[in-house]
Amino acid sequence: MKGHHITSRTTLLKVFVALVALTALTALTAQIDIGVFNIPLALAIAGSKALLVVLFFMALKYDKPVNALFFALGVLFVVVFLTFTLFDTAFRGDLGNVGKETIHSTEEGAEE
Amino acid sequence: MTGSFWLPDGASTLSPDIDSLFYFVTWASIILFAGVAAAIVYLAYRYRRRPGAVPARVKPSKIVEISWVVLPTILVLVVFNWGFRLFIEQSVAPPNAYEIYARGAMWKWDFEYPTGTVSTNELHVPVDRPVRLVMSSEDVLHSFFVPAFRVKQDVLPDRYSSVWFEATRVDTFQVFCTEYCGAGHSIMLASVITHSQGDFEAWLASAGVDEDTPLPELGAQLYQQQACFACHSLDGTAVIGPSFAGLYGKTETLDDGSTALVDDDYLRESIVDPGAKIVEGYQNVMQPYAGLSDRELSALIAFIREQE
Amino acid sequence: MTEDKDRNETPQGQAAEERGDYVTHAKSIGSWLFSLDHKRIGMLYAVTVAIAFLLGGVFALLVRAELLSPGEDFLSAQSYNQMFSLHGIVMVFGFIIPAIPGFLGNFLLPLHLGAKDVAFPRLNLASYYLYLLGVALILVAMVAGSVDTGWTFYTPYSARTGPSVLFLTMAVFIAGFASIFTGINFIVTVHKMRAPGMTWNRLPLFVWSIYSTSIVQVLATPVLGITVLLLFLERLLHIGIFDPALGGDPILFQHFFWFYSHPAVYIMILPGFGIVSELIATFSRQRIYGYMAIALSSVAIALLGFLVWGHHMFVAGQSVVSSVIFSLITYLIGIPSGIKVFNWIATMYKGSISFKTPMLYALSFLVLFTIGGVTGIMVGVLAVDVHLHDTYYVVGHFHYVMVGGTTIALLGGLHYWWPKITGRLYSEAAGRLAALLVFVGLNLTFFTQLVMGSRGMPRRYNDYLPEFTFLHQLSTVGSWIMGAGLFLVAIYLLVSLFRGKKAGANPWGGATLEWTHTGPRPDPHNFHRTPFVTRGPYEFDRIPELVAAHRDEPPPDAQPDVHLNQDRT
Amino acid sequence: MANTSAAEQAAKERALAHLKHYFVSSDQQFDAAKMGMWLFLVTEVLLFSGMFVAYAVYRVWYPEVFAVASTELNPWLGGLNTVVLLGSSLTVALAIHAAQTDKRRALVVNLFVTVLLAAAFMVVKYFEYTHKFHLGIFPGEYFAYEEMGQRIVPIFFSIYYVMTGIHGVHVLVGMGVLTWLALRAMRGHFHSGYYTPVELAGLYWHLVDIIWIFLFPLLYLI
Repeated sequence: MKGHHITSRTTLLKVFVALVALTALTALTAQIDIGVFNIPLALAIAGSKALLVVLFFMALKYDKPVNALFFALGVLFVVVFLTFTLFDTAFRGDLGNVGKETIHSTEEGAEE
Repeated sequence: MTGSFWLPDGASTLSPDIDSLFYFVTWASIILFAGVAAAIVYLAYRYRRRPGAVPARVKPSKIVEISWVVLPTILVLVVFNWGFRLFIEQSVAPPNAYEIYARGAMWKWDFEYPTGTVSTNELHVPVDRPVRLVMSSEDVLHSFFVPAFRVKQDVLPDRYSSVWFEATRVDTFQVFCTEYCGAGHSIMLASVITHSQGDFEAWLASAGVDEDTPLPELGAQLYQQQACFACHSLDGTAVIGPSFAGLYGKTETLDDGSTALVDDDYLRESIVDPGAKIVEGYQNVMQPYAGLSDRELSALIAFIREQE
Repeated sequence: MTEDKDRNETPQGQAAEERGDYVTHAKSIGSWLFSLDHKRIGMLYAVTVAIAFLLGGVFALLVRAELLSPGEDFLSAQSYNQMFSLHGIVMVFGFIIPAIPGFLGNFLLPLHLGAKDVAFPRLNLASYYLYLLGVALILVAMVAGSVDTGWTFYTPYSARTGPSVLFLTMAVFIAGFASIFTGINFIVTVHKMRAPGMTWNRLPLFVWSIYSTSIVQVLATPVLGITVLLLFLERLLHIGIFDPALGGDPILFQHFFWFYSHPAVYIMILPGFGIVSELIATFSRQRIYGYMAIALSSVAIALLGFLVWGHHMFVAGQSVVSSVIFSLITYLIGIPSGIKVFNWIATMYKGSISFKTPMLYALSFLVLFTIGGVTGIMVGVLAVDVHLHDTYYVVGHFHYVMVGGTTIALLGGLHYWWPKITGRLYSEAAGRLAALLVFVGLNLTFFTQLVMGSRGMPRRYNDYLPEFTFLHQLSTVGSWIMGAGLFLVAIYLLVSLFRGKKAGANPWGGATLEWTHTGPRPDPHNFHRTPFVTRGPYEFDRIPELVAAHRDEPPPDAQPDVHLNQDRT
Repeated sequence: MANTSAAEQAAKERALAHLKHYFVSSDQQFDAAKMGMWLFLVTEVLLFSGMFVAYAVYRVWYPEVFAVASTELNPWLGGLNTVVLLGSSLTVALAIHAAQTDKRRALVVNLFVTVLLAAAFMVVKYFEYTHKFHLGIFPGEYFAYEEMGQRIVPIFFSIYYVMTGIHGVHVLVGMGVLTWLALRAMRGHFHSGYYTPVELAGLYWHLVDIIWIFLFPLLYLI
């Protein structure tokens, strides 16, 4: 059929090997504790794996750009949902009109 | 309720600023609305369909389009900035504020003073002095709202939320619960009573204990103060709890089928630990009133005994 | 008023008469209930949405009647709470979200695009039956010891009240899928099914608004799905994510709920904008002023609508930082709505305005939506919202926007497309009287609520302090007048079904394809020849000679399979 | 050259058999179906986003409790499951490749291998769940596992169960769809002219894999 891109099998195999390698990488880097960079690194590796799957396995790279736009919009709104909710929970009790800690944890803290 | 057409009389230090912002936005809205309405009426009349009249082509001009994007943006950002500065003042209590703990429960408010005395549904505060309420809820979400002070803050279970105000005159102000909390949401009312500094101290000292009032009379006060009326009527109609009329001496059938004679011990237990015995047909929603002193308990029982 | 008779004979071949139009070509019940024709599915939606509106309206009248006097008139506190909850749930999930996209969107989108049908007709029918199942489950929740949590079902109260919240969550979950599938269907239809020549800047503004609504439906409704699922699990397995007793946070539920529910209010109003654009243009017989401004402001509202949900929670206990951010962005979203109102008014300039019933509804939309908009700006101010939150001021605000905005626009659209849907004309006098009644009743009901609210009357109260009695009585009388107006609308529309005059193909002189290219009622596959579009949607001055000279046929040199929408994504 | 154009012609006729009357060309129909699928995948992403937000919120509040609680999960089983799902993603991509190049046998085999790998994934999940139930780790209120304290740990496991549970449901649905497609493929329904259902099922399956790619590190590793 004209216009349908067929990804060659070798590219598919190469992408698969890359994905397994990245999985091994993320498993290893999780053992060594690098403090605050743990989560961003894990997310970066997972993000790159996801990108590989989206671009090659799902052939978004060769597909119509509007599908890529929709998928990007979806991911953008997940990020918006995450950051705006964290604006609240991470800064809760910033000006003292709401308690920073829950009552239970303050009582627990007081007991120890 | 005196006050202007839109707002009740303000009685806190911040209410004049909030009112002026409210009126600014109201007047800006009225002017905008009048402009829109006038334009519609004029255009509708001027260009009404007349036989043979062919509408002329109008070339949309960029300047007009830009102007009614930029002008509202400026107006709106001015209002935002004004509101933002006031909101910061509302959120941060002055350091020397007098702290009172407030507890919202299903359909009543308890206010606990630093001296330990607990007053229900009546918040006594000194005038011309900042007061900070540190609030928490014992069950679901509630919200502490005093229209006269223009303050409101949701009361959360398991997390302290606070609200502050400084009353500017001696009076009694209405308190509402404004976060839906079930059947008694609309009767979960309280009142803020402001006193001069001297009267406040006098009230605080006496509020703890009063030996002289006879038991049934004290019981009647408690019936109001503790908001028993919210669930127990005196005229026999069942509200949320059984009615007190003719309750004393009756044998009640409980929800597990057994029966119990309503005597002093039954009443005392039902007040301190309501969940123990539930009368058939009623739900187990009553809050335990563990904070009452023995004298207050016997006063309540004396009051109930008198109800035929 | 001169009827526009001269130009409504469109180039219809003889074939249409024998086969009959989309209504007459098949009569059996099955041909209606299982039809894949987008117009018939639109009719199924219309009937169910009307029933939901009637039900929601009855609940509203009961709520207002109970509030006629302080104290308990005929509803106990418990049943009053159930009544206002059901009013909210049935109106939001049963009427206002599915109404315009399901009824007018389904009927008109393919016609406006020049397409034969929507992209996925079977998915379209499945969406209708999912919506029907959702409404049925809401009724089951009503009968099975109904819900008293309000349509917002905040935890921890919704996690501990009666068991019928489970039915409610299932109903909303299922009705949510109907909304998602309709959104997907419409987006693909607009992208893929446009007639040749129908470029993006020749789309009618109704299509732009339905397209923006579909974006919001697709991006927001899944989060309602997960919210309702988590509430369902909260009640069944006590998973504790929203339950403070187990360390959960009830405000997190409010974030989840409002992440869907604020975009949902744009799902409600955007289609209303689309209808008003069509009405103002056609009845002023003038090209829309700032076409691209209105079209892009719809998309801007759809996307910005996801960044503002926190303005429902200024006093709910969220951090001051997030309140400030949400309030700032809330203002930016007020601007596109303002642009639209100004552009509509500018469209009337130098036009030739006729005051048929649809135009009366469009003009009252402009007035009422402006009040709704400015009161929205008021509750968006941080400091003032502290006083106004959860009072009747907010109730007045959102009813001005939802009833004064969407419902009035829907009524305008209903009257405008009534001849195209039923082939009949309704009685113009009754239409104008009903429009007046609705306008007066609406203002009486909700303006008094604005005043009550700023004076400190909290919402969701079945009993109130004596000083609010007069305003409550005014509001209740207003609700009767509005109810009477809406009832009158139902009567004369039903009467016109049987005794209304036969309508021509283009009684209002509209310029969009459903007026210029189909008969009094469109036939099953909409168009005999896929129209070749050479002009914008509101070029009234170019209609007469174009239709007369058949220049709407594809030019001889155009290759047979020239499909302009092929190369454009 | 002649035979390729003949094959091209044959594929065109077979494709036209599936063309709906309201579409203009089968390419338009295929693109419409794919766009619809991508939009559906966006709704799936947003469905799971709710749970990732809940995870992030509680992780920000109680980082150390989450770190301790995640040590209870066995990273080896998680890693194995990740590789299994990546493998199934590969085989479903190969299946699409086979459909596009008219290799019916390879299409059927790849689809069945994908279903088998998915089944393996669910079996590993089954062992993980029973191991936890055995220890008394139940969601929310029924949490009865002393070592790690009672307060926030149940919330971690509630989020774990909700995330992996909903993901598991999506895997089961995927298995059902892929099995149905494999049976149709055996009857020769799919060929280079018409393989849309295989393409759409493949897209759906890749997304289920992507969700697990994010679940694995967040729950098991950090």
